Amino acid sequence: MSGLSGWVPLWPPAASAEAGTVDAIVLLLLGLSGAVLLLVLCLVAGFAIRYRRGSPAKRGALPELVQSEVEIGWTAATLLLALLLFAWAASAQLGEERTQSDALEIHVTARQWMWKAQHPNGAREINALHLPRGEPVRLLMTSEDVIHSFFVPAFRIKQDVLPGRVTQLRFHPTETGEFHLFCAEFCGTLHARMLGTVTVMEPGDYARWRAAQPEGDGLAREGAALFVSLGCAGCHGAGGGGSEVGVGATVRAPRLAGLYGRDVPLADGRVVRADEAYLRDSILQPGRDVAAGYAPLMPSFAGLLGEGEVQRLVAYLRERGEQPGEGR
Amino acid sequence: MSGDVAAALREPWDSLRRQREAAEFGVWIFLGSEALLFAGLLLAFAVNRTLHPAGFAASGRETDIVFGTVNTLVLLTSSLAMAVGSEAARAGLRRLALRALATVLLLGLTFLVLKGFEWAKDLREQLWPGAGFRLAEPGARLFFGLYWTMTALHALHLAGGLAVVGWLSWQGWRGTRPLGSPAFQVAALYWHLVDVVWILLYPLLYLGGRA
Amino acid sequence: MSGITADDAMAEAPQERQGDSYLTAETGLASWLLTTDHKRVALLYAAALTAFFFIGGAAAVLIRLELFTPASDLVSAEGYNRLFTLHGLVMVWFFLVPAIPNTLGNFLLPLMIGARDLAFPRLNLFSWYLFMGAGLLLLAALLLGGVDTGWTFYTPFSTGYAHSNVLLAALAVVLVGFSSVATGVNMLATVHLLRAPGMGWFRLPLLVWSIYGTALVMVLATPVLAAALLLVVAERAFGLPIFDPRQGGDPLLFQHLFWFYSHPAVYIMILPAFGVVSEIVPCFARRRIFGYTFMVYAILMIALLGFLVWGHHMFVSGQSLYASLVFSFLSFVIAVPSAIKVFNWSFTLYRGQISFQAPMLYALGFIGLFTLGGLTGLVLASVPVNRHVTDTYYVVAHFHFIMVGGAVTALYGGLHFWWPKITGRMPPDGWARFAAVLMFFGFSFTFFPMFVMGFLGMPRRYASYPPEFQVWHVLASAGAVLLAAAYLLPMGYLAWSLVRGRRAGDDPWNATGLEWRTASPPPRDNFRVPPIVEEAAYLYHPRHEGPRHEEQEPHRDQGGGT
Amino acid sequence: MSGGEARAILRRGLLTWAGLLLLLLATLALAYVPMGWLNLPVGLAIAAAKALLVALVFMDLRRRDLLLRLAAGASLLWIGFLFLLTFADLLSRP
Repeated sequence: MSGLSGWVPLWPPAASAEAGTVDAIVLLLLGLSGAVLLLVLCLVAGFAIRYRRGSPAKRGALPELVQSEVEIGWTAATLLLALLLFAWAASAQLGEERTQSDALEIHVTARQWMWKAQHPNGAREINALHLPRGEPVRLLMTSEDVIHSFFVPAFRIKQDVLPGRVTQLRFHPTETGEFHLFCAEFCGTLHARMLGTVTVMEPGDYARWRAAQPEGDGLAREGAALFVSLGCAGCHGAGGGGSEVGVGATVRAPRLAGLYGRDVPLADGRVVRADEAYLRDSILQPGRDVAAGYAPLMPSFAGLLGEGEVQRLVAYLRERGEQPGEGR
Repeated sequence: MSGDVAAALREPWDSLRRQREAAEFGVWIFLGSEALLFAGLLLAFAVNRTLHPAGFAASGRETDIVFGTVNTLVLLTSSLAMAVGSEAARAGLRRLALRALATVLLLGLTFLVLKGFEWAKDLREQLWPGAGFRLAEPGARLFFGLYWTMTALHALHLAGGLAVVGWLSWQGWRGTRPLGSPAFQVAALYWHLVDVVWILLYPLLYLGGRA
Repeated sequence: MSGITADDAMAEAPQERQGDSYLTAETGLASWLLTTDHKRVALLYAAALTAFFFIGGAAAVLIRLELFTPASDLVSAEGYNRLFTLHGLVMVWFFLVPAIPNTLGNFLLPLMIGARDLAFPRLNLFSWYLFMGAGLLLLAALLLGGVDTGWTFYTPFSTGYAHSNVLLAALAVVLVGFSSVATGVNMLATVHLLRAPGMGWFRLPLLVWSIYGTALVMVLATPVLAAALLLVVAERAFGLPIFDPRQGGDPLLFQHLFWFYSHPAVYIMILPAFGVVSEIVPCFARRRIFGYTFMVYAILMIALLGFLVWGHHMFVSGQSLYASLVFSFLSFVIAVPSAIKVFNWSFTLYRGQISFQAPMLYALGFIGLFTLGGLTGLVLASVPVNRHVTDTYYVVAHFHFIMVGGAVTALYGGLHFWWPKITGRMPPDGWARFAAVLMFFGFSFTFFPMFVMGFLGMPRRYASYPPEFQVWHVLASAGAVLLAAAYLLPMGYLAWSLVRGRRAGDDPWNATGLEWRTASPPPRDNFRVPPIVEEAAYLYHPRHEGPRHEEQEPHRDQGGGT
Repeated sequence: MSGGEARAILRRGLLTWAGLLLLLLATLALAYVPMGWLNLPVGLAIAAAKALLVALVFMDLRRRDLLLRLAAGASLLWIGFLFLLTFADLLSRP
């Protein structure tokens, strides 16, 4: 439903697939609420006028029908209606969760009072986000200080951005144009000025725009440089190939090539899937999930690395994951 | 005895039995709210322990088990003394009641003194989760953040209980408050709650990670 | 000031003073500041609450003035954050939570169940002193520069990044929490142990039931808020890491602890309002309440389910999808008891003899505004739509419709309904009706535009906003002027009625409750002769006949002195 | 007469106290027995037993009517709500 953007907009523009489902539910709820409100107002106003003091209407006892049977009836009806509404809303939400995994991944970092976005090819943006129309998008978001919230009204989406954790947001832009980006969780003095614009372009324009961006190294390539400069290679081997005892490394450290997506047996018997969160935690809190058969010797990098650097290392390790085995 | 009852009777009650019933009902509801206060802290403990099992196990080994166990013993004994004192007061056994209440005060102070020494020892061993914190495991700082908060709040509640019991026994001894007054049962129930909270804190703070 | 309407057929013989009323029984400041009379403590609370209502209201007026223009020009961004935090803190804890339970509840509970006083009179006064102590702490925080964390104190902002008097404000809220626990304990013990002979559980008036449900929620929810804020104090004042994400803390832990209290808190605010409306509607419709037992179980279900739905405040906060769906389901289920109550009020009007004095207008206004407020809650309970509307002005409109459109309207209605019993004077009905209608339209005019603006995407707690939202803000600010007038007007004519108002008899509205069986204002010990209860509540007409127009006599009072 | 009553009070108290000591020794000993994840539940179970003993005897709940026992136990149900739904979120996070 396009926005009634005449003189005064009464409905926000619908620029994403999610907007369709949300608007459908809202219209249903609007209709139902309007009906119930009308029913109550008619009952109250009707009875108030008809049975005002001194009016000739017939009083007498309440007819047997209107005793507790009616009460039980509408209670059950209200309960049923509530359950139906829940079922629809829940199924709509579950439907959105099952989107396909090959979405365009963009890393978003929020910090007190600005948004930073980084595209897979390294293009960086401040308080702005360019997206191609028609392609699903997955935002991997984290915060450098307090809780913020990524909110684009036109897409009907909002997701808090937490410090110390990666939160995800999937959506599917369907309309081109420029849309507001707000921070929706109170985050301090300039919370009201932590704004941005999301620009949705035709895929062709997007590709040209991205190519025109200063060719910052891809996240993964920058990650590889960091992997060496920070000394990770010293223990985990140059390509993350890991080091068996005595192969040019003073310390035994687990193989990292092909790690992403695999299940990792831990020292305390648990088995954990090596996803982004696991890679992040192992860098910042190595003592937490120690791989089975290894001593917890890795120093923690918490406080030494910014969020950006952690994201690059994680991107690098994920890329090593996609070509299993041939790393050194 | 009837002069005693009349002195203990308060507005708007007509019978002392009914007033005592209301006093106990009221204090039990208050103890329920105190339980929820400590439940809030225990939820923080449980959530952080689930997020950092290794850190909490390592920290559990750092707390001083001797102090913890002795303090539990002291508090259990004070609970015994309080129960005896409260029942003796209700039965009008003046000498037993006053001696039992004195024991409660003594044991309560002992607990606080031992707690003081324990805290001093913890500080010397750099267990305050600030700059010079000794342990490196993640989550250890959270364990000790909660360790200091929970033991401090418990000690505060215990000190409050000591003040109330002290004031009541002073009045009982001077005779300005009749022994039949429900206040003795109310103070006893509050004291037992402080003991029960410690009974729950003991395994969480001292026994974790010992195996 | 005509005020006197034609249909006051009652004779106006001045009541001779048998014994002194509680107002004149003892005089002097000490008799007020050291009183253990539940009626006087109620008036002490009423005075304190009115003061805080003005402080919170002033903050609201400044907020609405600031939002008149898109730019943040009246106050700085920092100043605006402190304004809405002050508005939230004062209005939630220092006005709405104690508003009905500690004034009307304190005054009426013993009277309605035939008791001389509350179970613990001195605890009642102590709770008022706790409340005043907390109020002073909050004023100190305000004078020292205010707080800028929002009334929600979210971490890690409140513990690590806020540079304002968070400690003072948190301690003030913990202290006022103890005052509300003390009130809860007092009310529960009174209802259980001090009911007059014959006053069975299912003869209790619904205001007593709603105060009972509120007391349960107060006692069981408030301590968890105290725990959450004490942990914030521990982390901020002593540097003990509990919520700090940089040291492994969970950013959602505080929100779980906070909302475990704060959602039941909104039921603390609305349940007493249900009770007041359930007293007013039958009296002015001259009909028995429709489905009394359903209304009682609805109150208890709301008090219980209120503790299971807090997660619907955290759908977008990073909470797991599974938990969000569980909370969403429970939030839909809790809509049912509220729906029962609204339908029952509506059907109480069926075949009644309805007269429209001021209390009835407030009650009917409540039913309309609360129904709209409740229905907009369904939108917020469904996860996908919540993702769009949470943290926007849609939510601001939703909770103001329930708390201000509901609870404050019912407070004013209750104040007018029991004003004769509290002060012995009748409120001037003409002015009172005008104030009720003015409040209804002033309120709707202020807060309905916020629904539209919120759905358009206007975020909460913004001092400056994109220009396209300005038209809605201007509408809301204009409405706020009307609303402010509607709140101030009753204070004027009610004060006037203290001196020049018509004297009220024992039972000016011909109601059936026990509180109308004693003098207005009642003597120090409430009843000259302890009442025996013979009837159920609300017997406004014989079982098998409707209320006849002229005589209001066939109604049977709940009981009286032998 | 009062001597006998005093002795009865002391005897019942000391008996319960002895029970509590036994439980304390048990939980202390069991803490050093490596049982993996079982250590915490066992420790809490023993603590619950001690708390129940204190509540029934020292706090005299065993001689009270149903209303007071409900008032005493009610808060446990609400603590259950708090833990249950918070862990519903914590344990099912991605």
